[in-house]
Formats: sequence, C-alpha cells, structure tokens
Amino acid sequence: MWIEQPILATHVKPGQFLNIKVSSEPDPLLRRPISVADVTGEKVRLVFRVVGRGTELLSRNRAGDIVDVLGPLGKPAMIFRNRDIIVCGGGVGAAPLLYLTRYLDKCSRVEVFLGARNRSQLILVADFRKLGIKPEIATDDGSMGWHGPVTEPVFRAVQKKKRPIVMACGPKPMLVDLVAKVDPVPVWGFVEQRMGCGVGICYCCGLRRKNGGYIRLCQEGPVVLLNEVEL
Amino acid sequence: MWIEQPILATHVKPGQFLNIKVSSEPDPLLRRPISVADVTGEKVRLVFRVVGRGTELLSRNRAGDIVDVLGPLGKPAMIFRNRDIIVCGGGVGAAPLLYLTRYLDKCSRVEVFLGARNRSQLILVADFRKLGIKPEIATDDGSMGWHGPVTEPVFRAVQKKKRPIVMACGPKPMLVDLVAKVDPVPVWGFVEQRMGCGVGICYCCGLRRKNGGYIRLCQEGPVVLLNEVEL
Amino acid sequence: MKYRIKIGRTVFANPVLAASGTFGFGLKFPGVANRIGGIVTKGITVEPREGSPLPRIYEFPGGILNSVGLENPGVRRFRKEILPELRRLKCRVIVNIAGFSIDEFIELVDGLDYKRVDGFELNLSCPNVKNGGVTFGQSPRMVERITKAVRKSTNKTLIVKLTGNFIDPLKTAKAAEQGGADAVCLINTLFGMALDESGRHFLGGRTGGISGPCLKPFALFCVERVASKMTIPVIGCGGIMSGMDAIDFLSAGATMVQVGTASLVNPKASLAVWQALGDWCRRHEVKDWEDIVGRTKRQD
Amino acid sequence: MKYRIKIGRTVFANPVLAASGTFGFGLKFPGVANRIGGIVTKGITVEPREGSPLPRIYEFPGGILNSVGLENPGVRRFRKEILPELRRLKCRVIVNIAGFSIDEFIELVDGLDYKRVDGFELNLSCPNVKNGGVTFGQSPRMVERITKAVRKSTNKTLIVKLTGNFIDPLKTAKAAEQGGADAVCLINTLFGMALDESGRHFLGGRTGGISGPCLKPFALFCVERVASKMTIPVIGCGGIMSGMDAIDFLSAGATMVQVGTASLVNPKASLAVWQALGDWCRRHEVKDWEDIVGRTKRQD
Ligand SMILES: Cc1cc2nc3c(=O)[nH]c(=O)nc-3n(C[C@H](O)[C@H](O)[C@H](O)COP(=O)(O)OP(=O)(O)OC[C@H]3O[C@@H](n4cnc5c(N)ncnc54)[C@H](O)[C@@H]3O)c2cc1C
Ligand SMILES: Cc1cc2nc3c(=O)[nH]c(=O)nc-3n(C[C@H](O)[C@H](O)[C@H](O)COP(=O)(O)OP(=O)(O)OC[C@H]3O[C@@H](n4cnc5c(N)ncnc54)[C@H](O)[C@@H]3O)c2cc1C
Ligand SMILES: Cc1cc2nc3c(=O)[nH]c(=O)nc-3n(C[C@H](O)[C@H](O)[C@H](O)COP(=O)(O)O)c2cc1C
Ligand SMILES: Cc1cc2nc3c(=O)[nH]c(=O)nc-3n(C[C@H](O)[C@H](O)[C@H](O)COP(=O)(O)O)c2cc1C
Ligand code: FES
Ligand code: FES
Repeated sequence: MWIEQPILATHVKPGQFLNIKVSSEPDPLLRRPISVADVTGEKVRLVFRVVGRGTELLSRNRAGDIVDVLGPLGKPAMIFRNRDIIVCGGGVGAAPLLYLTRYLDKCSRVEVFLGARNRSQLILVADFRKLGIKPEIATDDGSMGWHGPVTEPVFRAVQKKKRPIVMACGPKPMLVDLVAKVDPVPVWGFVEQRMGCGVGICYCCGLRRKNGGYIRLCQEGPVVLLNEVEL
Repeated sequence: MWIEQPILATHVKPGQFLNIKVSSEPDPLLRRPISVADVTGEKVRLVFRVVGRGTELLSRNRAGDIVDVLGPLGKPAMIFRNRDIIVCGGGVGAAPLLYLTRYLDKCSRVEVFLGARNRSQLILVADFRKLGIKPEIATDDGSMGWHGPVTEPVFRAVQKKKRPIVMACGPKPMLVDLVAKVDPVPVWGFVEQRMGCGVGICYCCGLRRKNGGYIRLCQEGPVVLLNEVEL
Repeated sequence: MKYRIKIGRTVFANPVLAASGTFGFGLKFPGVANRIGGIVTKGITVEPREGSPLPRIYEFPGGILNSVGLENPGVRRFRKEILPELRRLKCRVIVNIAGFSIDEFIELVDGLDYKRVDGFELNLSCPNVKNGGVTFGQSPRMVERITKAVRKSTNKTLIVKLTGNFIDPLKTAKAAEQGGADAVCLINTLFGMALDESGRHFLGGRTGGISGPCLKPFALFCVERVASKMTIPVIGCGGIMSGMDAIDFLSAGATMVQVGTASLVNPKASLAVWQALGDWCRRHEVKDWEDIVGRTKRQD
Repeated sequence: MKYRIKIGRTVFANPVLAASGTFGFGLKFPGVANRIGGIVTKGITVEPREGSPLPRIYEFPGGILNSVGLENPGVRRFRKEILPELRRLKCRVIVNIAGFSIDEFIELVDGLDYKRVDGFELNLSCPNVKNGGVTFGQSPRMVERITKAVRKSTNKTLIVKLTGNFIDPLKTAKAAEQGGADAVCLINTLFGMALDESGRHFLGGRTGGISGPCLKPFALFCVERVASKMTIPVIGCGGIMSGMDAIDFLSAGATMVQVGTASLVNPKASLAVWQALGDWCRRHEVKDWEDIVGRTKRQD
C-alpha cells in the first residue's frame, strides 16, 4: 500500500510508524499501527500482513481512497555511522528494514538477512536488491537460501565483525532468539505491542525495562535496544 | 434492489416484509425491515429510501452480492374481493402497494393514488402503469398532478364509492390525515415501527390499540386496520 | 463426552438456554428450542401488562437498549393460552416470573405448578419496571427473602436472575444461595438511556436496559467474580453472540449460558451457539465440562 | 452567548475537558489543551507506580478495556519534572489524584499546592488498582470522609470522580456533596474483562475498565439520575465521541463534559467535540447553557 502525502513523506524517518483508522465506523475503534516500509517522492509505502479485522479492512482500500492516518509517530531509529550493521528481518518484519537500510547504507557497512517460513513468505527481496544489496535468505523449510532460522547466518556474520550492531524486526520469538544468540552484541529491534493512542497519552503501550519500570513504546520506540527490555 | 431466492419469491405475499442484516459486522446489530415491493419470477423486488446507516449499507450492495435476509415476515394483507379499493401511497410508501395492487387488481376494482413532495420523489409510476392502472398523482409543490396532499383526491374518490376500502402506505402524518379525512371508511395501512426481531419473539414492536393493549406489529401487521390503532 | 447438565431437579440436554424476553415462548421456533438446553420464557407477572410506550428499542455501537416493560398476558392467560401450547415443546421450559411483592411471587409459582414447567427463573433484575424488578435485586435482604419464600412453595428448579446495576452481584448471589436457589443467572440488562435530537428521551419508557455484545466484558467480570465463591452453579448471560463467547463464560466459571439479544438478530442464534460450542469441544477433545468450567481461575 | 463556566474557584473557558488518563499531561497537544475548557491529568499517586503488566488494552464492539493500573511517576517527580512543563499551558489544569488512604490524599494535595494546579479530581473510581480507587468509591462513607479531609486541606476546586460499579452513584454523589466537593464527575470506567483463546485473561492486569461509545447509555443514565438531585454540578463522562454526544450529557443534566477514549482515536477529539458543540449552540441560537443543561427532565 502506498500513501501519498508530501508532508508525511518529507518528514518520516526510518523506524517511525503511522497509526491508521481503518474504518470510519466506531468499530474497530482503535487505530492500527503500521511501520513505514519505504518512501519514494511524495509517497509513503506500507507493507502489512492481514492478521485480523483491522488489517483486513485496511487491505480493502483501493488506489485513490483516502485513509485517516496519524503520523509520523515514534522515535526514528538510530542511524549509526561507519559501523558494521547486520540487518535481520523475519517475515513481514522485512518491511520497515527496507527504509532503514536505505539510510544505513549511506553511512555504514550493511549486510541484510531475511528469513521466513518458506519461499512464498519472503517479501521485498527484489526491493533490497534494488538498493544494491544482496540479502542473504533463510527459510524454515529450506525452500530458499539457508535451511533453518535466519538467526543462524546472522550469528555467523556477527562473529566476523568488530563491534557489530544488529538491527532487527520480526516475530517476538525471532527477536528473543537473536538477542540470546549474538549476546553481548547490541540488538536494536522493532517491537510490536498493543497500542492505544500511539502518541504517548494513554500509557497502554508499556514495555518493561530489565532494570525496572516501563517505557512507552510509541514514544521511546518502536525501535529499542532489545538487550535492555523484557520481550 | 432485487433479491433472487426462489422459495422466498414463491411464498411471499403482499403486505409481508423481509428483515435484512445489512452488515456482517456487529454494528449495526439489528436487521432492517423492508417491505416486498414486487415479485417477478424467482426475484423479489425491494424499494427503499436511504435514511440512515442501515439503509446506506444496504444500498451499497451490488448485483451478485449475497444478503442475509429473514422472511417472508408479517401477516399478508387482506385481499378483498369485489370491492372498491382505493390504494394510496405517499413517497417511498408506493413500494409495497405495487405488489398489493397486482393482487387486488385481479379480484376488485382498484384505483391508485400516489403522492410525494415533488415530481422527482414520485416512484414506481411506470410500474403501476404496466399493471394497466393509471395512478392519480398529487405533489405538495404541484410539480405534477394535483397540487396538494394526496389525501384530498383520495377523499373525493372515496365519496363516490359504495363501501370503499382504503389501503395505504406512507409517512405517519399522511396516514393520520387519511384516517381522519375518510372516516368512517376503513383504512388498512402499512405501519412502520422500530423493530427488534421481526419474528414475534421480543415484543419491541408494539402498536397500541385504541381499545387498549398492544399488538406486535411484526405479527399482526405490518398492515393493520388503522381505525383501530393509535398511530 | 456427555453434554448433559443438571441444575436443581432439571436435566438439560446441553448448557445453552434461550434467555428470557428474547425468544418469546419458544413456540415460533420449536426446531431451535428442542435442540438447545431449554428456553426461558418472557417474564410473566400476576396481572397482564401492556408494557412501555413506544419506541421500545434503540441501537448504539455494540448493543441495544430495550424498554419492553414486561409486556405479558399475565399468569392466568399464560396458563390458559400458552401453557397448553408449550406441551408441544420437548425441551426444558423455565418460566421467568416477575412479582411486585413476595406474595405475588408465591402466587406465580403456585399458579404454575404444572408438569410442563420445569422450573422458575425469578426476575429480580428487570430495569424497566417502577417497583420490583431491579429494586428487589439491588437488596441482598430482599433477594434472600423472596428466594426463601418461593423455595418453600415449590420443589421445581429455582434460578434467581440477578443484576449488575449498582449492586455487587456477589452479595445478591450469596443471598440467593442462602435463600435456597438452585442457581443464579448473571446478568440482566444494565441501566441505560438515549436521547433524541431535541434532547427528549428516545425510548417511550424513558430509560431502558443495555444488552448485546458490549455487555459481555462486564457480564464476564460479574460471572468470574461470583462463580468461584458459590456452591451453586452460575448461569452466564450477556452479549453471547457466538460459540466462543459461550466458552468464555464457561471458562470464567459459568455452568450454563443464556443467549439473549443474539436471537433478535438471528432467531437460530442460540442453536448456532450450541452447535459451535459442541464443535469446539469435539475439536479440543474436551472430556468433561469440568475441564472448561472455571478454567480461567485455575490457569491464573 | 458566553461559554464560560465556573466550578469552585475555577473559570473554564468552555465546558469540554480532556478526561484523565486519556490525554497524558496535555503537553503533547498544547494546541488542543489551550482551546478546550481544560485538561485533567493522568492519575497521580504518592509513590511512583509501574502500572499493570501487558497487554493493557483490549478492543471489543463498541468499546475498549484498559488496565494501565495508574502508571505514573509519583507526586514528587510529577512536581519536579511535569509541573514546570505544565506552566507552558494556558488552559485550566486539574490534577487527578489517587490515594490509597485518606492521609495519602492529603499528602497529594499538600504536595501540589502550586498556582499552576487549578484544582483536583479525586479518583475514587479506578477499577485497576487493588486497594483504594473504586473500593473507596463504592462506599458513600469513605467518599464523604475523603472529600471532607481533602476539602480541609485545600481551597482549590475539588471534583470527585465517581464510579457506576456496583454502587448507586446518587449515594456517593450525595456523599461527595456532603463532604464539600465543588462538583462530581460521572463516570469512570465500568468493570470488565476479556479472555484469550486458551481461556486465560487477555489483559496483563486480568480485569480492566470499559470505556468508549458503548459506555454512553449507562453514563447518561447515571448523570440524569444524579444531576437533578444535587446542588453541585455534575461533569458527564463516558463514551463522548462527538458534539452531539456532549449535548446529550448536557441535556441529561451535566454542566460540563469530559472526553476520554475518543482522544486515543484522535488526539484532537476533545477540541473537535468542543467545536461541534459550539457550532450547534450557534446554529440553535442557544443563549445560555441553562437552556440546554437538564432540558431532558424539563421536557419530560
Ligand atoms: C509500531 C508498530 C508497527 C507495526 N508495523 C507493522 C507493519 O509494518 N506491517 C504489519 O503487517 N504489521 C505491523 N504491526 C502490527 C500491526 O499493527 C497488527 O498486525 C495490527 O494492529 C493487527 O490488527 P488487526 O485488527 O488486523 O488484528 P486483530 O487481531 O483484530 O487486533 C486486535 C487488536 O490487537 C492489536 N494488535 C494485534 N496485533 C498487534 C500487534 N502485533 N501489534 C500491535 N497491536 C496489535 C490491534 O491494535 C487491535 O487493537 C505493527 C505494530 C506496531 C506496534
Ligand atoms: C414493516 C416495515 C416495512 C418497511 N418497508 C420499507 C420499505 O419498503 N422501504 C423503505 O424505504 N423503508 C421501509 N421501512 C422503513 C425502514 O425499515 C427504515 O427506514 C430503516 O430501518 C432505517 O434504518 P437506517 O439504519 O437506515 O436508519 P437509522 O436512522 O440508523 O435507524 C436506526 C434504527 O431505527 C430503526 N428505524 C428507523 N426508522 C425506522 C422506521 N421508519 N421503521 C422501522 N424502524 C426504523 C432501525 O431499525 C434502526 O434500529 C419499513 C419499516 C417497517 C417496520
Ligand atoms: C427485548 C428484551 C426483552 C427482555 N425481557 C426480559 C424479561 O422479560 N425477563 C428477564 O429476566 N430478562 C429479560 N431480558 C434480559 C435478557 O434475558 C438478558 O438477560 C439480557 O438481554 C442480557 O443478555 P444479552 O446481551 O445476550 O441479550 C430482555 C432482554 C431484551 C433485549
Ligand atoms: C487508557 C485509560 C486510562 C485512564 N486513566 C484514568 C486515570 O488515571 N484516572 C481516572 O480518573 N480515570 C482514568 N480513565 C477513565 C477516563 O478518564 C474516563 O472516565 C473513562 O474512560 C470513560 O470515558 P470515555 O468513555 O470517554 O473514555 C482512563 C481511561 C482510559 C481509557
Ligand atoms: S499507545 Fe498510548 S501511550 Fe503509547
Ligand atoms: S419486532 Fe420483535 S416482536 Fe415484533
């Protein structure tokens, strides 16, 4: 899905998300948060998976429809300079990493790893290639690339670097596995959490910090240093 | 709107209605009652005006869509034989009278009067003509036919007949006016009332009888002898 | 798995009932009534009642308001005209009764001591009547007194239907238990009202009762609160539209469920709920209701 | 027409407030805060609170359940870090305070005796804390005692926020009036809960509070019930999403309104409500709030 909104397109940074009212009706009431997958000119690209009613309604939009969007929201991801960055996406988690990689690629050495259950679940591979990056692929069923979890090739790549940084987005189990595997390498991850407002006024999106207390994911995140939080 | 349902089309009688779930979502929750305007072959015709969200959603249906319909509901209207019947429709109230007239015309002498605010609000005139009946027209603004309320030409027609019967459908003020004008001529009218179930199990559709008590409109109606109820 | 459930002296074929006031007297849809656990009739009073002025129903996002005002033919006409018809049904029939005094409740059960009546549901929770109804149900003392008095008058199964309006249902449920009820039913409609554009009450009865999907989170809360603290079963009611909703109520501790507003939308809803519930149990290889009933607390 | 409204010592520019917990501290959207009547802050406690485990929010047809559990930095950090920021706002600021004892309430008002604090809203109705909160608000005696104690400690405007959970709000509103409150706010969220597919509590805090559109009919009922029987004003709250909703609350007898959940959907909702309300008044040539406030009863 592409959203055409010049101001939005100019201002949105990698790591940020939009909060979308998928229906003008009171049900579903809450907005649905979707990360920005890319920006081209005046257009913002969103890539999402239909998992429930909200995303189903969102997917019904046709070209030309007007959507009620709040954003850009959240803190832009850190854009590290002159570092070895390992980008790791699982499933639809590849989406926000595309835009992030576009930025990172300009100032750091970036390697991209994309995993999915099988070949057909892999997304955006061609788009990464267009950035001049050849993503390493891993699938659970071996239908393409490495046969096994994407965290393994990531682990091997991390070991070869000096002071690497991992930036990841994907299902919670993948993130948990990743943090454990590459420890103590810092892993910055996109975290998904049920949200109320998305703008920091309701305290519904708390994420527990390991040393106590909650942070509001919609304010301090969605990209956070995973080593410091409880997933 | 046309609904294709052979069993429905075979069984539905003039005066009956369908109760339609306009959305598969829980909101709007209740069905919307719509009278049967005509039956052709295996198809049931509905004519309705968009007044709120329910009818708006209903109007969004396209040919081929499946609608969740309950019916036929209500008591068929009385089909009087060998009588002088004056049929009087106001606005979208003309709709259920079309099907009724088709029946009445076979066994009684029928005259049809259709009123509306203006020419463009008149509906189904051509369809009545196709029955071989020339409806008398009245409009509030005089843009077609008699300039004034339809109840006046009806009143004049009634006076010319011996033991006439009026059958009417239209906005409540029209029905009230009609009953008063033609008194003591019996007026059978289609009454609209907020309904819960439409099938007689919730007692939400009560209509007060002049001599006390309520009847369930979805059971004893929607066509009732207006002289006996409080509108 | 055996789906039967016994409450008081009544064995229900399965745990889904049609709720009072939303399924008439079960006679319009015998094919539904005979395949669910049973039906609860529209509320019956000693004297016939005309009910509330119109309109009686209002819709809002997630639910409806009704103020039918207990329109019913009264116990005598019910006995003469409806009871004989009910003999055609094969399912359990619970008669919902609403007295305006203890004596009236006794008059009602005395006047309905027929075989076809499997039991009574005491409506101590109707929000649409001036006296009795919910005012009884807001007083634990009255709940206990009425239940006791009725218990003395009948051996039939006795369900007390309670409210969540302005009273902790745990208090009134305990009172009903104390009074000798075989089960409590939670909950009747919540107080509510709506205005029209000119600021007047929309409903003819001015205020009404909230029911439908939006009632479920509150009803579920009430059921969980009460169920684990009672020795008698709880029947869950409020916003059940699907088999999954019913399972939620069982998980929260209800032994049976009642389907209300859903029947207005689809007269076969209670049967659909039962079928979905049965399917779910087969799919999950549930051996015994006990595995589901109250599982939320056990898993906490 | 003058839109100003005075409650206690505070003059509000218009009758629309942002409800507690749904607008943070008003600092994210000063453009909204400064154009509505004022904001009520997130609830503040003496000690900092981490709040409830996740998830904290659940959606159902017509509303949401939340169990934030009063996450807040505590009164000291609020004073140090947030209060100075609040000086940037030009609107009225009411601080919502939640004590777990009478002493804590006094500690809170004493610790917040600053000019930027226009008044307090005593949260005697939070359903998401174990002690205090709604348990205070379910006891008319406690409501009166707490209100009295706080009244003695401060001259600032004092609003008591009440619950409709298992208690007649008329009783607690009378108690608040007796205790010296300048106004009562009706209502906070209703009890509710939801389960996941395995029958476990969906919310980390297990149970939560119901808010959103489906709360309106119940909240409206509470407001009408209470408003005509009080000498102090009632502030209406519950499911207000539009200007017309606000007018309904005024018609039912509320002097002001609070917009809650609507702000989660659209952070400018409270301003939109106020603008629609103002437009409506101009279109209907309303001369005085008194013409609308309580008109339902007068037209009955
Ligand atoms: C910051 C952020 C960015 C996201 N970016 C993307 C993206 O780029 N592409 C994509 O496919 N998905 C993304 N998600 C997840 C997406 O928001 C959910 O899949 C979506 O909200 C599910 O809504 P639904 O109505 O389809 O499902 P339902 O199951 O009906 O959801 C019901 C409720 O759960 C909430 N919810 C359910 N799953 C999630 C979830 N994983 N995260 C947050 N809330 C959830 C919804 O907000 C809603 O309140 C993102 C989530 C967050 C928090
Ligand atoms: C037996 C019967 C037959 C009808 N036949 C026709 C017909 O052939 N053509 C046609 O255009 N209209 C007909 N109506 C009226 C039609 O049902 C209403 O216009 C429609 O329900 C309005 O729904 P809404 O959601 O569009 O409006 P809303 O304003 O959103 O309605 C809200 C609620 O009011 C109820 N409601 C509103 N107006 C009416 C009304 N006049 N009668 C009953 N319920 C109402 C709806 O059921 C709903 O619960 C008939 C009504 C009845 C009772
Ligand atoms: C139209 C209508 C009529 C009702 N009449 C009665 C009644 O006569 N007696 C009673 O105990 N409950 C009555 N109820 C309450 C229901 O039995 C049920 O407790 C309530 O609606 C909540 O369940 P639901 O959300 O599934 O509808 C009525 C409800 C509705 C909607
Ligand atoms: C996420 C959330 C947090 C809330 N936090 C508080 C709070 O801290 N103190 C309080 O008094 N009320 C709190 N409330 C209740 C609201 O202020 C309001 O009374 C309630 O939500 C009903 O109004 P609404 O339907 O407009 O949301 C909260 C509500 C929500 C949804
Ligand atoms: S979602 Fe409301 S504070 Fe983050
Ligand atoms: S609409 Fe339910 S009885 Fe007529």
